[in-house]
Amino acid sequence: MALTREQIAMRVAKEFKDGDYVNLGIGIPTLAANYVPEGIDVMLQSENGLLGMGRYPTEAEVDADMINAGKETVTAITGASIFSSAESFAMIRGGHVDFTVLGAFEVDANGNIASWMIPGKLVKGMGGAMDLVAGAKNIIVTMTHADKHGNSKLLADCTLPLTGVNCITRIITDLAVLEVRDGAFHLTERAPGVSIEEIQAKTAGPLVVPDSVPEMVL
Amino acid sequence: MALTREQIAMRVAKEFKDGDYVNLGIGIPTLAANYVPEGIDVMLQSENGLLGMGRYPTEAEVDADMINAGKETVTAITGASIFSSAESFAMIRGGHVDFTVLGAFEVDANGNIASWMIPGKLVKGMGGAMDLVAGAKNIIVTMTHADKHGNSKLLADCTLPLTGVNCITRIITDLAVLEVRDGAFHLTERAPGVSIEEIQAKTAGPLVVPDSVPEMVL
Amino acid sequence: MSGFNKVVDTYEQAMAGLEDGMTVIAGGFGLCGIPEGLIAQIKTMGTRDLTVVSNNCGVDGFGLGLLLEDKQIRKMVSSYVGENALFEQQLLNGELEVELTPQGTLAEKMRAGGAGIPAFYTATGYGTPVGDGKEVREFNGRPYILEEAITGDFAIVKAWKADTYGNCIYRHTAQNFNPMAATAGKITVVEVEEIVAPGEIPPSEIHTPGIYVNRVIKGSFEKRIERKVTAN
Amino acid sequence: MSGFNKVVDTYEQAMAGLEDGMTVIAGGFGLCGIPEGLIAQIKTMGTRDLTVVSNNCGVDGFGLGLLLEDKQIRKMVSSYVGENALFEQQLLNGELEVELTPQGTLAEKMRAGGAGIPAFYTATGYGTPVGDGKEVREFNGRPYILEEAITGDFAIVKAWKADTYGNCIYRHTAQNFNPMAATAGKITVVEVEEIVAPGEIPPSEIHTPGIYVNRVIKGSFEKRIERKVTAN
Repeated sequence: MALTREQIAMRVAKEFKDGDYVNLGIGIPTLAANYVPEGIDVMLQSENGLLGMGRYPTEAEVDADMINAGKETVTAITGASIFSSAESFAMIRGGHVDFTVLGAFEVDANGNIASWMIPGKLVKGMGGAMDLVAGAKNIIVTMTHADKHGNSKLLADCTLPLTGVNCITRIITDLAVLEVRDGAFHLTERAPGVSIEEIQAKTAGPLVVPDSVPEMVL
Repeated sequence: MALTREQIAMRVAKEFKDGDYVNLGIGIPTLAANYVPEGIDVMLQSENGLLGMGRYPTEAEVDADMINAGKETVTAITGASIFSSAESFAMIRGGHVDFTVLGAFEVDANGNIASWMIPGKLVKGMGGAMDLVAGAKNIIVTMTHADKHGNSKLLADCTLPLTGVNCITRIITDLAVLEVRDGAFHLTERAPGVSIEEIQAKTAGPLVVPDSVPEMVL
Repeated sequence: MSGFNKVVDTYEQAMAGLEDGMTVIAGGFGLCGIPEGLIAQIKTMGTRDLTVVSNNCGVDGFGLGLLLEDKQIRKMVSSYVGENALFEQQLLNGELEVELTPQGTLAEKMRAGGAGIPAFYTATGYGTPVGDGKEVREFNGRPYILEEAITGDFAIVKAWKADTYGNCIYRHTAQNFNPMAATAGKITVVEVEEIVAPGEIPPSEIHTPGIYVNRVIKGSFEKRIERKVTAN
Repeated sequence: MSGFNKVVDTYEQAMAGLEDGMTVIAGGFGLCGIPEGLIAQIKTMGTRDLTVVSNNCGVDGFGLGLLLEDKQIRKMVSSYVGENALFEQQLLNGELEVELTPQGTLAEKMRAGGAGIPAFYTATGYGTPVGDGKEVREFNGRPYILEEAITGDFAIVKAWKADTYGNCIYRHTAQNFNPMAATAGKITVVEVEEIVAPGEIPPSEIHTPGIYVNRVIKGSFEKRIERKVTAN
């Protein structure tokens, strides 16, 4: 069975190590914060200038001056720091954020990612995504393995305008966990009950399948 | 009569306008702070990270964590700000400091300045001088017109390694006030009792002398 | 210290000198930490053909979105502009030009503009449409692109408190782009919630030293929230 | 949040991993705001062939000057090194190399190193010996030189207070180069006067966010004054 959004987020959260500074993109990546394993603490960086992002506020706590990068009202944890956008991206660009998790339209076998622009559709902008993919030490892309028409999002070469080149090393989809290296997708885990054949069928780019591909533990 | 150090400082201080942010180098420039005219306020920037440098501390006020760019104990005025060296030089390099006053070994008719290195002598470093001459909106050089052997310090071309190029527009010496433009020194004022002939004799670079050269008012 | 008193009493004084065709750098992220009254004053003045540098362009009817209503903006330099229909319409009509700039590059361009750094290299945008036509150079085996600094004729900034010398502090994440914007204007105008006496903000807690600030005005703020989300 | 507790108990732990030939970036201006105990620990360890990046090199017998006594420093990157006789002697003997760097360029190189900016242009040093061999480029008709970022294997930093997560504030002008140094080390070690609980330093008053900091140690400081000058 293909994973749900929540299950993808659960699998993402297993990547975190205690003490990681993590930037989570909008959507599935944000959900991962709900599934951080027991005994593991991560600190969330929000690129508008907040390190140590907390939960959503209660009605009484709502403060227009306290928002996250998705422009949602938010709180700060005890021990948070708040700073300018230049400082925030100095952190990101300088490789101080341990993990970035973000969505994508396409990833290719060279680790290129397209996530911000579909020609012909109105372009809203890249926000901080290009900085994040250029700067983070580890990047995890979360997305469905194929689009709603069944077209693979894991390609030999991205067809859409890129967000970054040669920067994606790990992908967690609804079907599988894959590493990107040496010009190919390397299958390392499959979703429970998902066959290797299905993953092969939905991976357009070169796919390396080892002899044994364990099921994910969620 | 050639001006004393204090008199040079007095003449420098007359350049200040109310509301100027000023960086004063070590020596005569620092003395200028003592002669700021009535009704004029300037705020002193110290490049180690202090805007609003105050007087020297009393014995009780001495604090090892509060020093100026000359590494002397100092105080801050009410309304001062304190920041990092990167911020301090962002201010300087970015042209936010209105006035820099500094000494020099030589200045030439193209506005080049040499102030930090005498070949054969041990080189201690340029500190912030190169940043200051590259960044300030207005720079005033204060120095004696000639060295103790009588050699002019106002040259056609500097002979010593430079601190900055094409950046000096105004010089106040013990003998005269001069503007530097169009490849020449333009005499605008002379020290009380100093003859034009003496200034001419002690200016090695091209000197333009207008019909009338008023005496300085101190 | 009257020469250092940056306080002005009216919005007319605050934005005096703004002319058609100028570049305005604005602080704020979404609707958070925006100089509401200064934007309204630009609308009142009717200044046109502006280039506005700001991470976003507000929403329909609020923030910088107000300046779209009378087509006062010719060009936006932003990282994300997806929040208003008028923007979309003017963009499609060709009445408005947009230069999309990665958020971190935008922040750094403003900082560089204020800091006398004319250009810098960054990996951000290399190999993407953002890098098109820009110089590529390798450092330690990695390719980077050259990005140039941004400065503005005006910078409009929203701070929490300023003293009369223009020393500013920002509140929570309303800081965002404001400190960099403050450094990058030929004339920097700061709209604040409170004006305090010099010395009230401890020197080492000041976010923006007054040397960057030309004018300070006390505003009143609606502080509209773009996405109110609360815990269950 | 045990994973974020950066506090170490001993100087051995604080400087663990420092090896011969490494680059160490040190905060401080003269003797103001220097990590006294971390410098002493490097002397104790006897690590050699170090490249030390710091605005100054202390004085004879104090600060970074201590590392000259056993010739632990191979190269200094500084803006001003005129305060000690041992430095002078080792320089003249050819035992020590010095790369003089303008003070503002040095600060910016550290910041750039921490911020993922591999190089930037500055007017500082153009046409002087500092510009020799560096690329010159014009922007808006003015020539600038290209300067590259600095990073260190270690950064040693002196802060006033840090919380256990490594969030730091600096006291008065002891701030100086410390915040930039903190960003530019592969391993950043901060020596502080006081360790406080997370939350004690208000989020917007933090000078150095803990993300840059790997280890925090409580030190005790002599705080020697280089030039005590008092008012009459």
